[in-house]
Amino acid sequence: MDTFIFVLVNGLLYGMLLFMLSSGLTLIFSLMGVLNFAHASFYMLGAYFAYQLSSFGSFWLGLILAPLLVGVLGAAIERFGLRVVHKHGHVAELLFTFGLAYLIEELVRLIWGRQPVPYRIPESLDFTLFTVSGIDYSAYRAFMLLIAVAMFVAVLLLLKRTRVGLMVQAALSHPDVLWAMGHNVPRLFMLVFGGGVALAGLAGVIGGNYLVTEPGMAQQMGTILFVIVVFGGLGSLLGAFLASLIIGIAQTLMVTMDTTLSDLVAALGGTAPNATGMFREIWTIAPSNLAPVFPYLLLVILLIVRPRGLLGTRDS
Amino acid sequence: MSILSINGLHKNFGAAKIIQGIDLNIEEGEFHAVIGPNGAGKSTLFNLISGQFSPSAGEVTLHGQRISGLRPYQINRRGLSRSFQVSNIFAQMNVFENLRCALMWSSGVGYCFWRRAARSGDIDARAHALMDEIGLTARGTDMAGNLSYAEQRALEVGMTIAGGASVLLFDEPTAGMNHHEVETFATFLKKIAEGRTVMMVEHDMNVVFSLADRISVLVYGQIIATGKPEDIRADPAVREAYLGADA
Amino acid sequence: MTLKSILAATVATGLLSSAAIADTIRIAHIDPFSGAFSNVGAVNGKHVQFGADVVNGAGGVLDGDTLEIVRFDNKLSAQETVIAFQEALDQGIRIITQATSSGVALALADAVQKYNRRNPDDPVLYLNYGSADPSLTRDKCDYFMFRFEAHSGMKQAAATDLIAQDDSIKKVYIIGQDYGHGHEVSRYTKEMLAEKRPDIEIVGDEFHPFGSVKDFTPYVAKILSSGADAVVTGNFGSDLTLLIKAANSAGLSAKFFTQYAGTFGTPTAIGDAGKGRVYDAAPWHPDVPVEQNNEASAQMAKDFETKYDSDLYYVQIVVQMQMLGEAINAAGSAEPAAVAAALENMSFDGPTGPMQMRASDHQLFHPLFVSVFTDDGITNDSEDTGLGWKTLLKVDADQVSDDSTCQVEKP
Amino acid sequence: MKRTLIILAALVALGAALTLPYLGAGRFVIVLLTQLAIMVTFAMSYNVNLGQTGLLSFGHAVYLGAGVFSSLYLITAIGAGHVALPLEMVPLGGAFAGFTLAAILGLVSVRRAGVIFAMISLGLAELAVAAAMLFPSVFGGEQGVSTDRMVDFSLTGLGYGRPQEIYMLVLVWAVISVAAMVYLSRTPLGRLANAVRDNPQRVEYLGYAPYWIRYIQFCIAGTFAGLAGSLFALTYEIANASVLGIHMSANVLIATYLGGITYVLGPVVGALMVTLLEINLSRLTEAWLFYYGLLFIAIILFAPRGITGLLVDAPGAFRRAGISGMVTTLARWVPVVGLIGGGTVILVELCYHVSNSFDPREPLTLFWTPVSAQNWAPWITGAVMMVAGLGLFALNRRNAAPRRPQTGDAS
Repeated sequence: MDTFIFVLVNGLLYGMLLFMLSSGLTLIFSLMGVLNFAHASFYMLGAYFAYQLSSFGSFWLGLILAPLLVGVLGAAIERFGLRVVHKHGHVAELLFTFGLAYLIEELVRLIWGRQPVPYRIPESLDFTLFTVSGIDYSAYRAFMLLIAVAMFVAVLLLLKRTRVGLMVQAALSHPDVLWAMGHNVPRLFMLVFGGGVALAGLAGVIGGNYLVTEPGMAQQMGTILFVIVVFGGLGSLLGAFLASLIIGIAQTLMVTMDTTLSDLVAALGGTAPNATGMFREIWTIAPSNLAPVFPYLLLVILLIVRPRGLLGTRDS
Repeated sequence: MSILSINGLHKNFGAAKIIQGIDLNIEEGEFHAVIGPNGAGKSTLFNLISGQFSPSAGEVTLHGQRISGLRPYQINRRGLSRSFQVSNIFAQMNVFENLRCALMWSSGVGYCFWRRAARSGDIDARAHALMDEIGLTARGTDMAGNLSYAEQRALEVGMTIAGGASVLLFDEPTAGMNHHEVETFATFLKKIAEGRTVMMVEHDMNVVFSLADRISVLVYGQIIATGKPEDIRADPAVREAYLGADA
Repeated sequence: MTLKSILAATVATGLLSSAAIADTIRIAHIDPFSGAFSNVGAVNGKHVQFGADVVNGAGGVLDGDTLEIVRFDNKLSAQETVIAFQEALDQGIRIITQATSSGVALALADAVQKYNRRNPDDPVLYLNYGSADPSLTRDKCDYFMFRFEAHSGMKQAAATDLIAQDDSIKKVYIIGQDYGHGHEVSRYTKEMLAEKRPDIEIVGDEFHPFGSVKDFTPYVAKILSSGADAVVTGNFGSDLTLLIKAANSAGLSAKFFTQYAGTFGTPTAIGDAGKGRVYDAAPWHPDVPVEQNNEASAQMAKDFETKYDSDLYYVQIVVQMQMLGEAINAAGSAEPAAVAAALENMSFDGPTGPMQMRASDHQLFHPLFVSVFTDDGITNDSEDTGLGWKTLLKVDADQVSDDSTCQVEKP
Repeated sequence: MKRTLIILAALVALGAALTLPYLGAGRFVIVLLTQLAIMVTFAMSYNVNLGQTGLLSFGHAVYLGAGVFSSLYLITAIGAGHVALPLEMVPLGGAFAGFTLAAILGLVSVRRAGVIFAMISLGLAELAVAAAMLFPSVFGGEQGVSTDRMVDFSLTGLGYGRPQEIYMLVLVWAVISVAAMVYLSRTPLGRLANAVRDNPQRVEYLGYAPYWIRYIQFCIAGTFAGLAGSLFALTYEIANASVLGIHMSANVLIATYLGGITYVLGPVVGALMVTLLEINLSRLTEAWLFYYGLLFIAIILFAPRGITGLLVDAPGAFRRAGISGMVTTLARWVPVVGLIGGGTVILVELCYHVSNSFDPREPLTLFWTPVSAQNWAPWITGAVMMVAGLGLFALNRRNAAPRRPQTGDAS
């Protein structure tokens, strides 16, 4: 039972990390119609920037500056790249970000080399916070959770209380409204793109040292973010939040499940079939083997029965 | 018997009741105009008839057969074709291709992928004839997206009539045209309408009163009057609700 | 324009096929030199080049001929590997070396085998410097293929020897990547422990997806609740470092028995998290020359570090080049058929001790060192981490066990 | 006139493709040509979805994979005498496998186009890859499935052991497939697919169900992808699950888009270019992936209709501009492209050399001059060229602005 709670809390943490990435992506996607393939690349850049800054000064310097740098870079890319492609349609935009992901990965390899960099958890947070039945819970993990919650609250406040936030909200449910209202839409797009990737950058800052900072980290995160965004529903931040948690927790929980089909047959009183021939593995696949594909399974099923996603306000 | 009949039609979007009980019979060969103020539900009515939406209650029958609830392509195959308020053409294809696509189903080529389109029956000849009819022969190889507005409207109508449908729905065919273009276009529509049943939504009252055999007035999702143009002009309820002082 | 010139260049390379130079013996090194796995290719490339330099520096082969390495980028794709193989053939190269990714290795082995069967008069020699998958010298063993490093089963045999000696270990948890190598490690561990220490309980036998787990904490929670005091894993790269980091952060104090913790980047990534509890079964670690008091191999490691500013990781690659040199000398020619015949039963006095090529399946037997990651009594640290490896158990070549029954067929 | 030119060019290309193997081209060139033929077929099939029907797929390699694995098994079955089919007809089996899979998955995929379709295709692709990894009994795991194409049962009596022979077979099938797909674009279905791509709603009001049009096109695309997979199986005789992975799907997407999706033969141009680049550029520089990414982005930014679009527009643009206009344009833009391009190459190569080469201290050869990356001079040269180029670019943009009114940002 304790293990179960530990795993649950851990799934929550993973889900929150996913949400830090998917929140920006969902804003960008809903507002601009661009499925940003390079989103995880900004996450990676956040980690590398933070590594570089923490080698100059402290981890805290990186925590503040790295997301800002990523945001500025993102805004510049929107201004000089995406905006140019915009007139060629969504496929071109999508492919642009696709190429961008490619390029950023090579750039990171170019600057920081091909090996993982030693980006480490700050010493001040590197201790055990509490222990549940022999399992330590580290302070850094609590810190990550704290940052994720703080970010969630900040984004909500930003959306509810500021003018830009209200504009974004209006645009999420009725994308045509903004044009009609004569706002400076290109600037808004730039802001949202910059802000969205800055959130991804922040996730990189706190996730990079918890996990590993290496050129492959963007690709590893990669497509699961799209799953969350599409699964949560277009235009719904709350949907993205729920989807992040569902996927985070489900994936974590599935790992602890080892029952295979032949176990099941045996439990029901039958004899497990003799595993021979093609597809014989079907009898020995446990949910823990399926954890990484589970999101995609969910995605395909959901898109077939409910294309607008969990809490989507409109079809794409 | 009426060729197209609408019985007790309702359509709600959530709490909004857009169409609130419409009964209307369109006779064979008739040119029927639907007028009404903005937001009266004219476009929704067309979308209900043509299959874009399915009604919340009531039904539409074509040739006596129920068509509400069918997909647009199924309704089209039963002989009802529509045009759109905003030109709805294949912008990346040339005029000839646009018309040829519109002709395909009625030429019986189906989803054929083993014969070249040009060799499929008399489809090319028919496309040329149609191009002549709508006056776009000179622009046959031009990209549809590059046509002038009026030409796009003509193409839109051409695609609507291409399949040989017996009932045509025109959704504001002259919207956005200048005065001169409207006049030419009205003549063109009159010619097109010969031998066919037409239902048309239109804002230009001159066009409506010069073309229509009968007129229905739609206000807040209900038909408040149906009748010959002169009766409608004289109807006090219509004058009050819609035509106002300028009629 | 570009298209044309590239095509022209392509055709030209093809037409220049027979322009082999007489006084160098060229060896094609096929590996990922670009893309996501280029780090692997680059490190291997340094070792292969270094091995050739060692041979050349000692006077070369035959009458002063030198070994030349020609690198081909396969981007870690099987079909690019086959294309690179054809290009190497075009250039008149008949000795190929490769090992990264068992999938690619098996594809190349397959291509080489087919080529040799279809061109019996002009065979190609395939030198594998260290694929983990046992099947290369099992069901896939081939007369023209030689493997110069112990496969995962042999390393696991050494690792389980140490586990068997450690009385504090009562419960073992096996975790590995869900593909061939991970399954082999699991199978071996279970078989060997059952034989060597039947009292040890296997409390977990887990496979996780290859390269896609970001957070190992749930797995660590499972290990914790199983009460294991040793974890056996065949993981490498980020799958290994993430596992150890997660274990450290959750307070798991079990010992880790690995095969790849000492190779490039991993000591850095593990760092203090692995101190005193990560064990590694490998043919080499930086302190081996010190422990063996072997001046020559210490010098070799130092030369490598001076040249490439990096630790020497894969001593077996150097061994491979040295043995190739000796085989060419023994055969008196660099013809693959002659070299293969010379290599087949060769004994070699390597930098870590005597080594023996097994004639039946062309698997090299060499000493293995099971060592612990520590800062206690270390002379040469690993990757400047301040931590290094200390041998706890040395298994000599003739003690290394492998139950392969494969028998190569002489053409 | 234009038509004859195209036909003439096609004939010349075909003639060259047919005769090249007999002009003494090496194995590499032949395998390269075979790979080109496979990629061309695959890219053409991809464009049946993307260019013709407007379906952006991230999982087209799944159907290629269906063809690959079914053909591998089919060839083995023919070799064992279980199936009486000549080797030349194997692609029919692959095509059937591709068709069957597309017919099943298409039912749930094509209900919507656009992003929903793209995401479903991505999800299905991930599932397919995962399934392939979970079932080593079918897909062979890491080592994959292999076969031997020399089955002693062929129509022509050829053994198909030599690369030239298999190349001829692949070429014949590739030409047939490309011709069939060009023909498809001229049929009523092909025309309707274009209509669905532009405006599915309108198509629905013309009596056609967009769903069925997409579905049939999707099945046809799957069929030819399966056929391409068969050709792959015949050429390489081995494959593991990576052939149906995202990398393969992304590659064909990039190739098709670079070639130009609005042209029927655009994918042919794209596949030729990308395959040649991938294989040859990587032999010139280790930074090829970087340049490749840059090229891709440049094409999206500046030439949305792809290379074919540039080729088609070029003669007209030259004619319009006249000699003097051309000279002015060239004088204006050649320095910009030269400076930015040259600067980029210098900086990128220097960076790569410092961060990734075997030995950063060794000089590297840049534009036929050996330079040392330890010096500041090359870095400054590169940076100055870059800045100057960007400055000129801005200047040109300003000068050009009045003649070329900026289109609004709105679509």
